[in-house]
Parts: sequence; C-alpha cells; structure tokens
Amino acid sequence: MGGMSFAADPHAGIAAVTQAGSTEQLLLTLLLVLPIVGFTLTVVLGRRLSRPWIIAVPTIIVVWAIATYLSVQALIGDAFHGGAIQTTIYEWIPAGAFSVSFDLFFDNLTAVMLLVVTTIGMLVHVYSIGYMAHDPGKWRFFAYLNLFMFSMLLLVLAANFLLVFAAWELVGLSSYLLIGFWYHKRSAALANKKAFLVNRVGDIGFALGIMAIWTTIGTLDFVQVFDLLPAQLAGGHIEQWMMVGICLLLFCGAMGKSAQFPLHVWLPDAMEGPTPVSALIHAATMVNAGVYLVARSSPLFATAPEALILVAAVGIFTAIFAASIAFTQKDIKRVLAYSTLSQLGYMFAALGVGAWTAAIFHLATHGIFKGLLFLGSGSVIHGVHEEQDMDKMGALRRKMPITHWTMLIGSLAIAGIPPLAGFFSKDEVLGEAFKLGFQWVWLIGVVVALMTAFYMFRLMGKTFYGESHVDPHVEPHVHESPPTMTVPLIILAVLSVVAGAYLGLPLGDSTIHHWLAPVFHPALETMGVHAEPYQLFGIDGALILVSVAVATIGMVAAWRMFGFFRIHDRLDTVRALTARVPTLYQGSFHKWYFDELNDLLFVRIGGRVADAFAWFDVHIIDGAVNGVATLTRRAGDEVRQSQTGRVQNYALGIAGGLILIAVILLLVGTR
Amino acid sequence: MIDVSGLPILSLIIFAPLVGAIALAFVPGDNVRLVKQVALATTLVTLVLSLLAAVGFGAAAEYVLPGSEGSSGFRYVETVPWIPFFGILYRVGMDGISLLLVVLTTTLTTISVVYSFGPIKTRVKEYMISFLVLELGMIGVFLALDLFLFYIFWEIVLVPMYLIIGIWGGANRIYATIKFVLYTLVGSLLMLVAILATAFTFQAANGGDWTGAFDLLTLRAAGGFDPTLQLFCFIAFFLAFAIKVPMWPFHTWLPDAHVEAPTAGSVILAGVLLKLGGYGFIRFALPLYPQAAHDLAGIIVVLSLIAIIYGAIVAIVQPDLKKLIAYSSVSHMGFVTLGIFVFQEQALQGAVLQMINHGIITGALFLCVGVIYERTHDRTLARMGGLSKPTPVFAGVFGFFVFASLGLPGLAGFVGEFLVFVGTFAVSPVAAAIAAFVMVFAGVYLLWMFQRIAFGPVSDFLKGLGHHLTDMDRTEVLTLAPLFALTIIFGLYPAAILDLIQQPVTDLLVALGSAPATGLVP
Amino acid sequence: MTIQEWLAVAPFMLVMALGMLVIIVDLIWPDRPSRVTGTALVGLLVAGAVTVIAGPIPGIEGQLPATGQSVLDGVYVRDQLTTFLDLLFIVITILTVLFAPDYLAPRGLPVGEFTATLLFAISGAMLLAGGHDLLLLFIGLELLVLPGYLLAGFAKRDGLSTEGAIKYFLLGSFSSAILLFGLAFVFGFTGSTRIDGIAEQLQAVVAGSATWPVGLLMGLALIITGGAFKIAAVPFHYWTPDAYQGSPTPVTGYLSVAPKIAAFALLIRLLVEALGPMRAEWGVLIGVLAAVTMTVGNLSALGQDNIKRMLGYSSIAHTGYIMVGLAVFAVASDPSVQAAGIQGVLFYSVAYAFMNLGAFACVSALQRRPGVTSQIDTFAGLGRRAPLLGVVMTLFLLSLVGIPPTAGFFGKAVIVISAIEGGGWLMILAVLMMLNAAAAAFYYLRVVVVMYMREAPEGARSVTVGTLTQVGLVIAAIGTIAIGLLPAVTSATLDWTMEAARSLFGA
Amino acid sequence: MSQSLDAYLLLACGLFAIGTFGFLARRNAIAMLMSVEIMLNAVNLAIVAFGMFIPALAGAGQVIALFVMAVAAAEATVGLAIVIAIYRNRRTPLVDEYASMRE
Repeated sequence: MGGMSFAADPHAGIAAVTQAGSTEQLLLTLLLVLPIVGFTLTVVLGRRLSRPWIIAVPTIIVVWAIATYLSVQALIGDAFHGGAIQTTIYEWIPAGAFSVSFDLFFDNLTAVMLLVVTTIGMLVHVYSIGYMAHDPGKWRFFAYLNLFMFSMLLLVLAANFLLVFAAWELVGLSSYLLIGFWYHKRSAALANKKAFLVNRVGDIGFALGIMAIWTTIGTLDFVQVFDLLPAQLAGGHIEQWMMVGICLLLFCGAMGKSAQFPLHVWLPDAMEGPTPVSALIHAATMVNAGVYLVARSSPLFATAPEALILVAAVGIFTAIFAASIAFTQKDIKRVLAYSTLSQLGYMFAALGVGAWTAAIFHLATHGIFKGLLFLGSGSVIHGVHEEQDMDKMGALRRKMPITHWTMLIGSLAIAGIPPLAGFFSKDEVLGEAFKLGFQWVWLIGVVVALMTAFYMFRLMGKTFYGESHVDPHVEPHVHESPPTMTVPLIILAVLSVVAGAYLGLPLGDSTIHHWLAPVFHPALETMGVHAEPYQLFGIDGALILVSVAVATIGMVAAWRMFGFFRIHDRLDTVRALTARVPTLYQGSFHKWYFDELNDLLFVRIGGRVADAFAWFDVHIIDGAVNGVATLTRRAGDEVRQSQTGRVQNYALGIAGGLILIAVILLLVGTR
Repeated sequence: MIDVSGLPILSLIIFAPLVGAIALAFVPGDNVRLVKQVALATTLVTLVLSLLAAVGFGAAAEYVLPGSEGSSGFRYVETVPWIPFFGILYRVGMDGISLLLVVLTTTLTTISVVYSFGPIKTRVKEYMISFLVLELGMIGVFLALDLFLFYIFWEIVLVPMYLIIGIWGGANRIYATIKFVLYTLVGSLLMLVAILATAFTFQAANGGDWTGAFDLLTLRAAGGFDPTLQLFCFIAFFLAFAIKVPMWPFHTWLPDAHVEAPTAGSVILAGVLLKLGGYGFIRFALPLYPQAAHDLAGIIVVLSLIAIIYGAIVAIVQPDLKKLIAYSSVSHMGFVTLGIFVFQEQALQGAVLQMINHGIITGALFLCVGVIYERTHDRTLARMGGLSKPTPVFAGVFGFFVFASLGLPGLAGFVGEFLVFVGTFAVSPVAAAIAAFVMVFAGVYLLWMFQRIAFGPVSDFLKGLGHHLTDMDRTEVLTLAPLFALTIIFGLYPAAILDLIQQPVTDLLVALGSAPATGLVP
Repeated sequence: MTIQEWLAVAPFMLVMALGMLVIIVDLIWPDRPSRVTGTALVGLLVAGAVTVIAGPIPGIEGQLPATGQSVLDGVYVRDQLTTFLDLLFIVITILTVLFAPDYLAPRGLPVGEFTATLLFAISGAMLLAGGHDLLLLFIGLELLVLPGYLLAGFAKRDGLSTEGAIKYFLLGSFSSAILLFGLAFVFGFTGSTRIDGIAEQLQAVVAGSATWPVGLLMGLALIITGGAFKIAAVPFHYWTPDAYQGSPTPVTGYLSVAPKIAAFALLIRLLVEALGPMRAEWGVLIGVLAAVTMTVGNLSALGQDNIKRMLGYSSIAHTGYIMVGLAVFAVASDPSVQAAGIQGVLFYSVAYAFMNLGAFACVSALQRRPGVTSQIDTFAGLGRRAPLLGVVMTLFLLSLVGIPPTAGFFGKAVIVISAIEGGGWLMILAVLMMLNAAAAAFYYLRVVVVMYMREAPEGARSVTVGTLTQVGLVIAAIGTIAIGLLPAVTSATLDWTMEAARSLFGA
Repeated sequence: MSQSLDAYLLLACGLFAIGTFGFLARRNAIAMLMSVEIMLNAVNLAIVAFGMFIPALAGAGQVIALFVMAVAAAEATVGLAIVIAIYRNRRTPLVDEYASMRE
C-alpha cells in the first residue's frame, strides 16, 4: 500500500455500525423517496406539462444536495467516525428464517458512491434539458432518468445483498427503458433487449451467489455476513472453496453489469440510447455497480484469493481487449464505450490485486471524466445534427469551442497526464498492481495506458481537428450547444482537473485512502496486506514516470497522425498503416467478431435449438397425446367393424363366446 | 369492523355465485343489460364476502378437530353430514393459503366478468351463468376439507370451462376444449379411485366405520397409511394435479386451451385453474401421503426443472401471443411444483407466493392480449409492432406486466420465484443452478414479445387498422388497475401473503417430517 | 292364500291386469289414445302405491315383513330387492308411457297396443324381480322379451324397425334356448328348481369340497351366455346397436333400460343367489367380461355418428360397469363387501335408468316430427332451438359421463368403492373403469359440442316438445339430479340399495 | 345304454348342437326359427330325461316340459309375425340380406 498509513482504529470497519439518527434516517429515506415520487409524478402528469423536466430536474438537484450534505458530513465532518449507519425502513420478505429487510446502509464507501452518482446524475439531468429539448417524448425521458436515479441510489444504499440485487435489476430496467427510448428504431429495440439479456446472464451468477451466501452464512445483511464470516471460516462451518464459489458467482453478476469480457457485448450497443443516458448510466454510474459490488464484498473476496486472481485477469484482459477495439471504431460514442470497458477493466484489475481503494478512486475519477467525454460527444453529435460517425466530423474546434476545450481536458484526464484526475487514479491502480506482486497486470496495464492515450487523441483529432468532413448541408448550421449543456460540461471539466489532486494528494497518504480505510480495513487484514512507506524517489516515482511516459507517447503518436493543430490531417498515413496489418485492423474494426459469434451461437444455433424443442413439443409430446386419442378412435373403428349387420355373424359371436366360456369353466372348474 | 364469525361465511362465498346463476336463469336472455348487471352484482357480492372473510380471518377462532390435540389450522370451519352412509361430510374451512386463493378467485372472476361485457356478444346469459358456476367450483375446491366434496367441486369446474372454451372460443375451439376435458378427466377419475381407496383403507382400519373416512382433518390426524397404498394413491393424485398445473410432459392441452379460449376464459384458466393443481398438492396429496411424496419427490423435482427450462425455451419460438404466454405459464408453474417438492420452508412459501402472483400477472397479461385482440382480431406476433406509438398507455401497462412476469424485484413475480430459488438452493444447489437459467430464457421470450409488440415502426398490418387502433378504453383500464396495484403491493410488501401462509407451511412441513430449515443465524 | 301372500304378488298381477284393461279401453275409445295413456299412468301409480304399501321398504312401515314374504311354496319371493326393482320398473314404465305418444302418434302408430304390450313386458320384468324358481324365472324372462321383440318391430312399415326386430328376435330366442338349456342342467344336477334349494345343494358340494360335476359347469356356462346376451355383454352384444337403431326411439329407451336391469335381476337371482356357491368359478369370468364389455362398448361408440347407435354402444359400456358389481360379489369373501357389490349394481341401475331414459327421450322429442334422422348432426344448434331440451340433454349426458353432482357420478363412485373394498384385481377393474369413463366423455361431450358449439343448419325448424314428454323429461331430470345433489335422496338411495342387497343374504 | 341318463343327455346335447348348427348355417328366417325350436326340443328332452331318472324330479320335469312347449309356441307366433312384417318390407326371407344397419 503505497506509503499509506492510517491509524488502525479499533472501531473502524464494519463492526462500528450504529442505528441512524432520525435526521439521517429521514435524509436517507428522502434520497429514495424523492426520485421515485418524481418518476411517478412525471409518468402521470408528464404528458400534460409544458416543461416535462419541471418535476424531475429539481427533484434530483434536491437529492444531490442531500447526498452531498450527508457525504460531506461523513467524509469530511467525520460525523460517523468512519463507521456506518444503518436504518430499517420495513421488513421486506419475512419468510421464516429467510428474512430480508428494506435496510439502508451508509458508510464512507456509500458516501463516495453517492457523491459520484448524484453529482453526475444532477449534471446529466440539467444537461438533458437542453439535449432533449426537441424530443416529443421527453417526459418519458425524464421519468426514466428519475427511475434510474432511484434505482442507483437504492443500489448504493442497500444494506443487504438481496436489496442490492433488487436495485441491480431496477437499474437494468431503467437502462433497458432508456436504451430503447427511441423505440421506433429497430436497432434501439434490439440493443436494449440485448443489454437486459446479457445482464441477466450475469445475474444468474449473482442470484446464485446470494443463495449460496444465505445457505452458508445464514443471512444476507452486509454487516452480519462480514461479522459472522471469520468465525465461521475459522470454525470450519464454511469451507474455503465455498467462499471461492460464492465470490466467483458474485463476480459473474459484476461482469454482467460492468460489461467485462465476455459479457461486454451489450455496452457498445447500449449507445443506441440518448447520449446523456450513455454518460450517466453507461459510463459514470450503473456500469460501476459491478465494481461497487466487489468492493462492497471485499471481506468475502479477501478470503478467496483464487477468485481475486480471476477478477484481476478478467479485468486486465477486458482493458486491453476493449482498448484494441477502440482503436478503429468510427462511431464517436462507440469509441467512448470501448474506452469505458477498458477503464472498467482497470478497476477490476485493481480489485483483483487487492487495491480496493485504487479501484474506487478510479471509479470516481473515471465517472467524472468519462461523463464529461460522453456529454461532450453528445454536444458534438447535437452540433452536427445527430451524426455519430467521426469520418463525417473534423475541424469542429472553432465552431464548438467550449465543447472542444472541455473534451480536451477530459481526454488528457483519461490519458493520465498529470495533474489531471486520471493520472492520480490510474497511477495508483498500476502502482499498486506492481507493488502487490502482480507485475503482469502492471505490464498489460501500461500497454493499455499507451493505447488509451492514442485512441482518445485519435478521437479528438478526427472530431475537432484536421479538415472538416461534415456534411456540406449541415456545415453552416453547426453551432455550440446551449448553456444547459455547456455548463455541466464546464463543471465536469473543472472537476476533472481538481478531483484527482484533491483525492489523490498527498501521494501515499491521500484523502481517499483516509476516507475508505475503515471500509477496506477488514479485507486488507484478511489478505495480510500491510502498508509500506511511499517512495516518491524510489519505486513509486519510477512507476509514475513510466506511466506518464507511455501516455505521452500514445498521445503524441495520435497527435501526429490525426493532424492536431494542422490544416491537413494525415489520413493517408493512417490508411497505409492499417493496410500493413489488415488482419489486425479488420479484427479490431469488427470487435474481434464477438457480435458475429454471439449471433451464431445464440440467435442461429440457439434459435435452432428452440425450434427443435418446439418441434419436439408439438410432434413428440403432443403427438403422443393426440396419438393415444387417434389410436383409441382407430381401435374403436376397428372394433366396430365386427358389427357386420348379419345375424349369422352375431350368432357366431354368441356361439363362440359360449364355447370359450364353457371351455374355460370346464378347465378351471374340474382341475 | 363487521363480525363474520357468526355467519356461515364460507358457504355464503361458495353458494353466492350459484344463487346468482339461478337468478340469471330466470332473466330473459335478450335483456343483456340486466344479465350483465346480475352477473356483476353476484361477483361483486362474492368478492365482498371473500374480503369480509379475509378481514375477519385473524380474529376467527381456529377449528379444533374433536378428539385431537391442537388446532387444525383452519378457521370458519362448517361441518354438515352429507352422505352418512359413507361418512361423507360437507366440511369447508379456510387457512391462509385458501384465503388467498379464494380472494384471488373472486377478484379475477369479477374482473373477467367486467372485461367480458364488451367482447362477448352472443349468448351472454349462458356465458355469465357458466362463469358463475365456474366461480362456485373454484371456490369450492379451495375451501373443501372433505375429499369427496373436494372431488365434486374439482369436477364441477370442468363443465363451465368446457363450455366457455367450446362456445365462445376461437376457430379450433372444439378440439381444444375436448382435449382439455378429456385430459383433465383422465387424471381426476384416477384421483377419484385414490380418494375412495384412501377412505376405504381408513374405514377398514376403523372397524368398518365410515365416519370421517373422507374427512381431510381426520385422515391427516390418523396418518400413516401403508406405503404401497400411499404410492398408488399419490401417483393418482399426482396425475390429476400434474395435468392441471400442468407439469411437463402433461402440458400440451394448455397452449391449445389458451389459444382458443376467450380472453376472460384464459384469465381464469391461467389465473385460477392452474392453481388448483398446486393447491391440491399442498392441501391433499402431501399431508395424506407424505411417505410417497418423499419417495417420488426426486422425480417430480426433475420434471419441474424440465418444465421450467423447457417451457421457457419453447415459448421463445411461439408465433402466437397466447401460446407464448401459455408456455410461459408452464415454465412459471414449474416453480410452484419445484418449490413444493423440495420440502423446504422458503421454497414452499415461494411456491404459494408464486401461485398467487402468477395468477395476478398472467391474468393481466392475458387481459392485455385481449386488448390487442379486440382491436386486431389477431394474435400473431409477426404482424405486430410499434404499438407504443398509437397506444402508449397500453404499451406501458403491458410492459409493466411483462417485467412483472420477468421477475423484476419490487413487483410481485420476484419474491415467490426467489424464495423458491433460495429454498431449492439450500436443498440442491445444482437444481437451483439449472432453474436459474430461466432468468435468461424468460427474458428472451418476454422481451422478444414486448419488442415485437411495442417497439419498432408501426407494422403495416396495424397501420391498416387505422382509427380502430385505439388506446385502452375505460373498462379495460378498470379491469387492469386492480391487478396493477396488486402486482406492486405484493412486490413491495409480500409480508401480506407470507404472514398468512407461514402457519400452513410450517404445519405441512411438520406433517412431511421436514423440519423448517433455519439459517445459522436466528 | 293369506292377505299377505296376495299382497306379495299383487304388484305384477296388477300391472298384468292393467295391460288387459288398456286393451279394453283402447277397444272402447280407439281414437282417444290419451285415455289409454291416462289409464296406464293411473294404473301404474296404483300399482306403485300397492307396492309401497306391501313393502318391505327400509324406513317405511309396510304390510310385509322386512325379511321378505315367500309365496306359493317359495316360488315367488317379495323381499327388499323385489320391491326395489318393482318400483324401479314401474318408474321406467311411467316414463316410457309418457315419452311414447309424442313419438308414436305423428307416425300413426297405435298407442293403445304399444302401451298394452309394454305393460305385459314389464309384468314379466316384475316376475323376474321376485322369481325364486327356475321355471318362474324362465317364464318371466319370456314374458319380458317376447313383447320386447314386438315393440322393437312396432313400426312395422319401417324397414329398419322390422330388421332390428328380427335380429333381436332370432338372436334373442337363440339365447333363450341356450339359457334354458343351462337351467335344465342346473335343474338336473341339483335336483331342485327352487333358488334356495339349489343354493343349499351347492353349498353342500362346497362343504364336501368335492369337484363340480361337468354338467353343472356346462349349465353355468350356458346360463352365463344366456344372461350375458340379455344384458348385452361383449361378445354377446351384437344385436344391441342394430335393434336400438331400428326400434322406434321411445322403445329404444325402454329396451336400453328395463330388459337390461331385469336381466341383471335374473343374474342376481341365478348367479348370486342360486349359484352363489360357485362364484369362485364365475367371478373371474364376469370380471373379464366386464372389462371387455366396457372397453369394447366405449371404443365402438367413439366414432359413431348415429346417436341411437352411439347410445346403444354406450349402454353396452354401462353394462360393463354394472358387471363390476357382480364381480365384486363373486370375488369378495366378506358379506358386507359382497353386499356392497350388489348395492353397486342396484344403485347404478337406478341412476342409469333415469339418465339413459332421459337421453333417449330427448332424442325422441327431437324426432317428434317424422323424418328427423338419428344423426348427431340433427342436434346442431339445439341449445338455441330448444334451450330447455338442450339443458336436460346436457344434464343426462354429463350424468352418463359421470360428472358430479349427478346420479351417474354416484353410480360410478358406488361401484368403484365396492371394487376397492373387494381389493386385489378388482382395483385394476376400478382403474380400467375410470379410464373408460374418461374415454367415454369424448363421445358424450361430442353431442354437447354439436348442440351448443355448432350452428343449426339452414332452415332447421324449431322444436316443440309435447306436454307428456316434458313431464317425463322433468321427472327423469329430477331423478338424475336429486340422486346426485340432494343429500337426503342420495342417502336414501344408498340405504335402500344396501338393504335390498342385504336381503339376499338373509340379513 | 338306453337305460342311462347320460345317453339321453348326450342325445339332447346332440340335438341342441344340430339346432345351433342349423341356426348358424341357415339363411332363411323360417329355417332359423325352426332350428331354435329344435334347440328347445333338445332342452325338453333333457328335462324329461332328468325327470325320468331322478325320482325327486319326476313331476317337475314333465310340468316344465309342458311350459317350455307353450313358450316355444308363443315364441313361434311372435317370430312368424315379425318375419311376415319384414317380408312385406324386404320381399325376401333371407336374413343376411337384412343388413341395412351395420357399421
């Protein structure tokens, strides 16, 4: 732990749970009640409102204020002494020994998550006023956004696994609704279904994991689970392999929601939704739920190092895999989507190596700058009249200066250029990985950093610099976006600049470590990780230099290729380069054929299998049923044929029957 | 609060529809308005009576069988000797499970009757009489505590449903209705043999005295039938109930019946009739033949798992809306039987919950299909598309129930399914893991259906309907609103159900010899 | 003869005399058939009243002792069984008398002759009910079937009617000869014509554990064959569909009920009472015959489009069900179980009488207008054309299926429960019976389908049901429902049939 | 031989078999009716034989035989009536042509 030092507070950690005071209870409840009320009112009244956002947006601003107040109280005011508060709303499922309460839980991790979620959520709401201004169905949009905020807040506030699962599904629903917001587009209708279904695949694991937790530990409440676990492990009630199993199952859920390989396929398609949705749900908040889940379950994962290695491997593989696709995509939102995948991979890598704090740190900063980038891209798309293909953009920096500058800041941040936010968090992820003995993670991570810088500046170059490829009809109408859109961009840009420094300094003893130490202390204890002094002029410094260097290399390379600050871009060079490695280019361009593979496996082959089942049902099972009926009738017709209408035949029947009976009786009766 | 303890409230609930049906018989058939009013009034009275029973349920005294220790768990018990020759009683009683199912029945029947005002144009009187008799039968099944009485109600249900599908159904209705009746009869007639055999065994052991031989409470208290008898009788009961549920591979009557039945018929079929099977298992088959139930549980669990997965997979490729939902019922009802036969507290509670919730949600889905059908006279998915635009309210409501059916937390479908999962996992993680795959398959068929109907551009077929394609009218909203509300209420506050069924479930598990499983933490 | 002895024979003698009276009335008022019908109905009610007064009936204080009254040195016995059957026959006759005129009159068939013939036939049935002597049983049987042949061919200008009659007649007399030969063997090898005498003789053989003489076994085989013909058991059933189809519909209704039940009475007297000690020999045989009969009957009915033939096959199936009760008697060793078997036979007979007569009466009502065929299609849209007729027909059909709460359901339940009490392979018979009932539902419900789910053909005329037929239908419907639905009636029927069955065992 | 009951019974059985065979083999309704009469006479022979050889049955046998004759006569009457009726319809006494009712 890079030089971090925190006082081993005996009260720190999960044990220090107190019942929420009435004020906190009210505020926590309001956090959930307000958005759901906003949702309901907007659904009921929205169509009749001249300004459909009039309920939804103020609601979320209030929610943001409450969340910020609570979080600041907890993190800076240290109101709960690093511990947690819990409050019971009511008993949700009282099924005998299986009793699940609607409990809310608030500790420092929750506080950090709340800050990220509500801040970006609030900004996106405001931004949407402008972005959706001309959409006839915008009341639905704001209603869905409120529903999403409710679900996401429930997700971070939930005090037990089942409630998290419930929220997990609800964010999935919101995501489904918002991806399919433009339902008349067939692609949107397909994308939201795909998103929901792929998520459900992961949810199987999550659900089974929850069941496993209940059957092994006997409760689903976070605090109780974490409390009971050590004793039960030590006492042999629970075998270690069970923990590995539980953790892997939970991780399945996380993989689905956070779109980790191979369940990553839904996220790029989810870009069919309106851009604010992509920013809020598919970049800054919902997709982080998987990271949050693993972080929240750190005491469990800490007991299952085998599972953690898999987490790290999946994470870092997704990081490089997604980055490789982001290289060649033409759709501006898809580049960002793959970038999101890649960054989420970083977070999982961090979780996997045991750098819990680093993962959350990156989650927070990534939320800010990726939210910024998406909103910026939305501004661009808006500016060029709903065009998403970067080949039809270029040289927009003069026409959309605010968008340009804010996105440039975002790109620098994600590339990891000091002193922007991404630098601090990414450096911490990579540094921790190296120092905790996962040099392979670090090595791949460094490569990914290089790639990240490259594709981000490719995006910037193709969009804002070089020659304009904008449709000539549209060109004269390209304009900067309204203030409701630019102001959130500016705020996020400012945050991208300062958040990293605020949270990440001083190096080795950063604010965020202080905040999260109580949360992750038990996990670290279990894993036996101990803080080492930070060596700015030793290993830590060297690692910083390496990552900054690779980021710069990537940035400069893109810079040169995509014509920064030049009139003419060098697309010829790019073409020549790609022509030299056609296989790689095509592979990357086609996302390594994963959509095709899925189509083959699940649509074609799966469809055939389902057809076969249906055939079996109709022809074999129902065929057997009808067959019995037909057979019976046929038998009846056959039997009836003996009814010939001729008296002699009938008499023969009687005589035959008589002889048969007589013979039987004589045989039986005289034996 | 009205005190119902002095009234023969259960008999009132059972026979109120009969009174209505008889009254209807004297209403001239061409006075459709009066016919509808009488029918609606009858169902409303029955609904109110059942709600009164529900309100007074907590305060009502539990019946204690003379000569036995402890409560029987049933309230409002009424006992009248019926056929003394065989010791057959008219004995009805109510526990939490039957209370829920009765209220579900009265609610859905009322809704169905209201819904039918529009679509049913021919022979309205006969239709309403059939519905009322159907209601009588269904309520009777849920309340009967005498095996013979139970069987009689069980068979009574058959006739009106036969007529409803056969007279007011679709093109291929006769095939469907005869299949429905014959299939059900095969099972139920064998069950009759088992009932009689059980009673006789009791009588013989009791020195030739028929007293109490058909009485569930007496038989349950006596217990301990010979294993061979248990096995055969259980198999007979199993057949009857498995066909009704319907369990794989006895399910093929269901898609046909659903496709051909009129909307309200489908609602009742899916909402209540399928529950008769699950209820039969819980109320009769398990307490009477616990040994056989244990012996055969493994097979039944496997069949349930097959039903869950298989039903969902087959639903994926159904071109007809009603068929799709019918197969989804096969899958959903698989959870009921799975939950029952793992003999675990949570699973059993989940199974009961699932029965109620499936009744509400699938009933609502069929009503939604009816809304489409009334406007398009078609149910082919391939012809639908983009209904969100011309009929937004409908699309919203339909989507709501689609997600409820999908098991979205917070809505009714989730809790039951999850409890079954949890309970199953505690007994057999492998079974739970297999069943869990339905989470994806259910998503595939439900979302596919929803996408085909609500999303995309408006299909040419629908465009051709022009102004006939109106959004839901007031009656339709009125019928779906209670189900909408119940879906949310039972999703957010399942305790409303769970508290009621805790006692019966515990009793059943004790009778089965499976002590309620407790987590390690109290 | 004492008063009591006169009372004992009074019912069948009254009916016989009534037959003659009807002839006289018909002679006096040849063109007033309603007087004939009225006379017959009044007379039958009187006969019924006399029967009730004579007793013995459980629960009613009659003039005769509950243990029964022997007449003429034991040739005729009026016990609970006799009274029960007599009343059942009288009810059947009343119903037939009610149904017939509406069918016969439009076709120009003489009501007076019909009624007289019918009354003579039924007096034969009543003779059978109480016959306790081989000769008397044979006379009774002939008195029953000879008018039956005439009734079958009553529409003598109708080719089908006469064809059915001659088939029925030829095969019937063939089987009578067979039965008679069997009676002769029994008579010769036991040395007695009295039922109890024979039973005593055979009991002695059983007690001496000697083997049965071959002649006795031959006699048994011949009796079973002859009896099986009369009840229409497979493979002696071939005459049934043809005779049923050909006969005028009210006659078919009568033929499907009265001779069958009377033949069962004959079998009870012969096989159960007289040859009871030999039941080990005939029990299994009857059981197998029962299984084959119900299965073949139902299978044959499945594809049948002529409703009279269909009901004919169905009556064969019902014969199979009733035979289960006989098998129970033969197989069981516990007297109370044996009684339960006979009770099943009797209970089912009552239920069957009401529902089957009712069903045929509906067909007959539909055919009031000459020229209406017996094809099931003629029922199309009946639910609309004649709602009440549709409803009662549905009721009878449901009862024939065995759907509660109807008489038919209880009939099946009582027989099944007796089979279960019998245990062993009778359980298989019970299950087979239930599977058969399920299959049978198909063809009964097909009629309901046609009535309610098919539209009436173009130009179908509305159906008007005659008053007498209406009264008869109501009686039959009430009987069908009451036995199933009204607890008091169900219980009374159960008790009565049980007592009647027990009276065979001298209890 | 002629003094033994069995002989008479065998004769009766033979007659009965002949009657049965006639019933099965002949197609003419009248001939079939005559075959049935032969069967009834066979029975009568057996009954009378029983009466002869078994003292207890002496009286009964003869009475029964008389009754059977009466019944046979009645049967013949009814039968001929029916035969005439159908002959009027069908113009043939051959029963295998009476097959308009069949499956």
